[in-house]
Amino acid sequence: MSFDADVIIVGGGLAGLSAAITAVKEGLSVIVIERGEYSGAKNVSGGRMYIHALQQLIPDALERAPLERPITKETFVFYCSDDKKLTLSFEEKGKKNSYSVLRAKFDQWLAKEAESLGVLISYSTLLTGARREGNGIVIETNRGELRAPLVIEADGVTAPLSRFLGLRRMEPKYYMLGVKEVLNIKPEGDEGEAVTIVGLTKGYKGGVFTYTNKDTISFGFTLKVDSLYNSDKPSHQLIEEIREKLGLKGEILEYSAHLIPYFGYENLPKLYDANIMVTGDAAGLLYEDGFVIRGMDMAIGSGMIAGKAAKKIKDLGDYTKTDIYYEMLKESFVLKDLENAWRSFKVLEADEKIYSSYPDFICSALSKLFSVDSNGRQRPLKVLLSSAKEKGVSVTEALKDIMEMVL
Amino acid sequence: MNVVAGFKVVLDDTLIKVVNGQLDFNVPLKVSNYDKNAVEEAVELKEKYGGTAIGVTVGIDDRKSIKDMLAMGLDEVRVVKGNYFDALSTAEAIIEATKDVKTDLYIFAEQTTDGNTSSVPAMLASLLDLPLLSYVKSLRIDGRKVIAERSLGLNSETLEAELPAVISVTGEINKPRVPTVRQVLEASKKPIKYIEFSSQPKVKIVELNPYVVNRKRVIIEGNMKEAVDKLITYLKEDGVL
Amino acid sequence: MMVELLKRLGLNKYNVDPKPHIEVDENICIKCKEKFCIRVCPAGTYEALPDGRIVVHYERCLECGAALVACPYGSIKFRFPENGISYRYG
Amino acid sequence: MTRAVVFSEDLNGFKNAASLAYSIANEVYGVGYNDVKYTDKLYLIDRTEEDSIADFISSINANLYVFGNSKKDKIIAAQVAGKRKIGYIPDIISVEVSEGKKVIAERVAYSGLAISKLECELPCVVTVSKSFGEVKERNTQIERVNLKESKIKVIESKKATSSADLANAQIIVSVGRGLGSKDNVALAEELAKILGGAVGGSRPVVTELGWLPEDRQIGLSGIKVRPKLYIALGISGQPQHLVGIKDSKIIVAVNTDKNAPIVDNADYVIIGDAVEFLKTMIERLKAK
Repeated sequence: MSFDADVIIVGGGLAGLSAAITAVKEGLSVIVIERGEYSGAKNVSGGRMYIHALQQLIPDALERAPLERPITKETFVFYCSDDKKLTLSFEEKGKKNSYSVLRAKFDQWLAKEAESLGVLISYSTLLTGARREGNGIVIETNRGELRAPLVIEADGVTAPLSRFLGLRRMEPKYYMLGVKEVLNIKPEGDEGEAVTIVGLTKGYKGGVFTYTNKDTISFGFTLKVDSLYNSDKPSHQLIEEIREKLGLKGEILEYSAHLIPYFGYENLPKLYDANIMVTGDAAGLLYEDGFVIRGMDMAIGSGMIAGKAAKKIKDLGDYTKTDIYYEMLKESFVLKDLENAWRSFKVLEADEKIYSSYPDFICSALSKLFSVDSNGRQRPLKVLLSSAKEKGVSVTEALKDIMEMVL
Repeated sequence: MNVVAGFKVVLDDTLIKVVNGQLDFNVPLKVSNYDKNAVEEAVELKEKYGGTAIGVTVGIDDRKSIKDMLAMGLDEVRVVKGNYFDALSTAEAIIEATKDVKTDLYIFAEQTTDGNTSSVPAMLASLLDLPLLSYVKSLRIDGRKVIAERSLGLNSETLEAELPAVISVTGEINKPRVPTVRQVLEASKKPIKYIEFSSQPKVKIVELNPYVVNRKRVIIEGNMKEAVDKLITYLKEDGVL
Repeated sequence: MMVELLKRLGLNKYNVDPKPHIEVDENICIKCKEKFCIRVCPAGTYEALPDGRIVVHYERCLECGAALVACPYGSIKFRFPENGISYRYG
Repeated sequence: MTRAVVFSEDLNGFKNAASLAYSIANEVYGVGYNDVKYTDKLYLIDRTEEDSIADFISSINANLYVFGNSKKDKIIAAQVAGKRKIGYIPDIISVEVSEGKKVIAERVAYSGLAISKLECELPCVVTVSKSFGEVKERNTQIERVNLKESKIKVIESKKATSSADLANAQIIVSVGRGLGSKDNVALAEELAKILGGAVGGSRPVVTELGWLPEDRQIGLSGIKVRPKLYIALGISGQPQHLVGIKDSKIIVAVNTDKNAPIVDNADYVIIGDAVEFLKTMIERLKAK
């Protein structure tokens, strides 16, 4: 069988382009197929990238990439019942660890970078099927077939390639739905803020976010798909109700939505198979530990590792040896971090209390601690215990959850 | 048979919006509507009669759009760069960019989606003193003659002219091909030539403002007979009935 | 002011495929009481008729992928469209 | 400003062009196939091919060349601009002359999204689609001219037959799912016939229900239309449909749902049943 390239990469987003750039630098011939009319056309992200991986990929990215704002302020807002609200804010001026991004713009830029390095990208090219043939993979598209001994899957959360090859079935419990609006509100100053809002979506597992971009604000929610099953209103109505409650004015510039992988380390899907390496969202590489949610640096990191692994596999001459990729992932921040976050992730994933009764409990306690009347004041611990009882929170369970989260 | 097809890279007009009373031009680029039909026709003629099919684009230089056109089967693309082009200087630029080509047929779309002036093919024909066949919906070559059918509103005409000639086509003329992945990949190897051209535009843009159609939103109530009578009265007042 | 769904969708660029990329199995939908799809889909793609059937407005689709997990009864056949949506912010 | 030349293949266009010419120039020459008396002088020509006419018009020395707005008018206008190597602004909706040296005109661009204000040094070529004031009959001096032979030969000319030429139709009766059934499309056809218009439809009606053939689909995935009257029957107004009808002069919507998006995007709205509307409208128009 004659091959069209050493590696075919399905998907021209962060993972695919990072894999392509790395593989080309390693001297491999690479073809990327992208179903959007440009890279980023089909992407939606909440909007924050931790940039360490990008800087590995493109060392001077900070000067050239179309990043929106450095996130220097982290705000958590807990909405409780009875008009109570708890806000925590942390600011670190000048910090350049993460940036808000808008993916349509960013991915197009990265695609240009890749093309200038010799990566061939075929846009508006939809994967319609895949099969094994001879010692390689045949990629079927709406524009004809391509063959390669090695395929890097970077086709996003729904992982069509894995599904076409029968390597994956999708289960609702492993996915969140993100619904987002870009609002025409120009934030002040040059630095950005990330706001995480909990408690506005009671009865659902998930939260609400806003990020400040250069000239706009990204706003949206991420909710577990199975918790939407029991919703009394459709998701498209929910988002508007939340926007109303937050009082976010400003014209809507874009309305978008995307599924988000929510597997957690121990439930990760199959990350490799003979001739195939799975990266980014397709590999379920989403990290959450209660403080940080990240997927983009995981996508870039896994893409780069797949690109390097491709070279090693080619040199070995045995394209079934994709376990090399998995071993490299385990040695990298990608799987190490995911593994470290697993305990926190499990708590967040399993426990609806995180999103409703815990905030209520804290608000109730704070309300009492900040109130004075003539009935006499109690010790803080007693206040906490009575609030816990009132809100049906078991203190031992809460402590256990906290331990799981932080230890 | 040497064919030159003009195509223009424009802002995607379906995405331009009015935001806070201003036009938001922060939108992706695309190849202007029907320009793909012009390119398709050029490639089909080349495939049928041999020779070359060369693309020319003036103004925005967008690599992706250029590669898309090459993938459709153009042999090469020439990109004219300069500050600002009006219709006349665009026509002059195209002549400059293809002066070394013994062109039999210049093919354009009937209009571009940004300016909608339909004027570049006519100007080019005038500048080169060549016959112009406009709004062509089908076309054949017979020796050194081009025979074309065109629609001008309510009239449909069959025209004939000697080559070389200039043609503008409508969207009906063909169905632009969707290149295969392999053609897309091969397009990366085809030549793209850049030509600098300092134009002397006669027409300058002074201002660009949003054009908002504010509908009247008159709700006509009453039973259907009364409503229809009211509607007919309104429509007559507006001079549309 | 809440902004109607269709107005929000109207902000997006769609290049609608001539053929639907989503199909539902009428026999399954007509018996389905919960209609999870309607609650999950952020684009209002699924609309229930009084008789229980589901109309698919595939041209509204945001290609989020939720259709692949929105129906526990396996009624929805979803593939990505050839053209469809192009986000400008993303 | 001294002299302007006016041309249009149709009378209305000629009058529109003359109205603009007289609002600016002292002396106006006309070029035409028929002896119309709206200009100081008229060159009565004997050929209809664009290049022959353009050749002749460019040989007349003038500061401003004003044309009507038909497809043919615009081709000739652009050819004149090309031959004389002067500026060209088609479809102008407003115009002023600055210091007697340049024209500042407005026109619609970007598929109807924007109005651009343009500046053009005189001499300059423009086309117009509306009147710029009354034109009166004049004591026109007529001169017959034999035009040069054309480079193009018209072998055949016929009237277009398709009643479904939506892109150019002046009146469109458009049907949506709300019409209920395919049988009712006949009523829409009947109304279109009475109005001298064409029938079109929304995407679901064409692609899902098959009530109309593919070439009648209006909207982003079909045809963009710009009639003077667009009657939307039982069409909710999906965004992709609305984009396709934005350039309509007047939009009428008949819909049972007053919250349908089409309601915000129409000039006249009747909240009611589309079939009942059709029957009543047909009856009323026939009675007249």
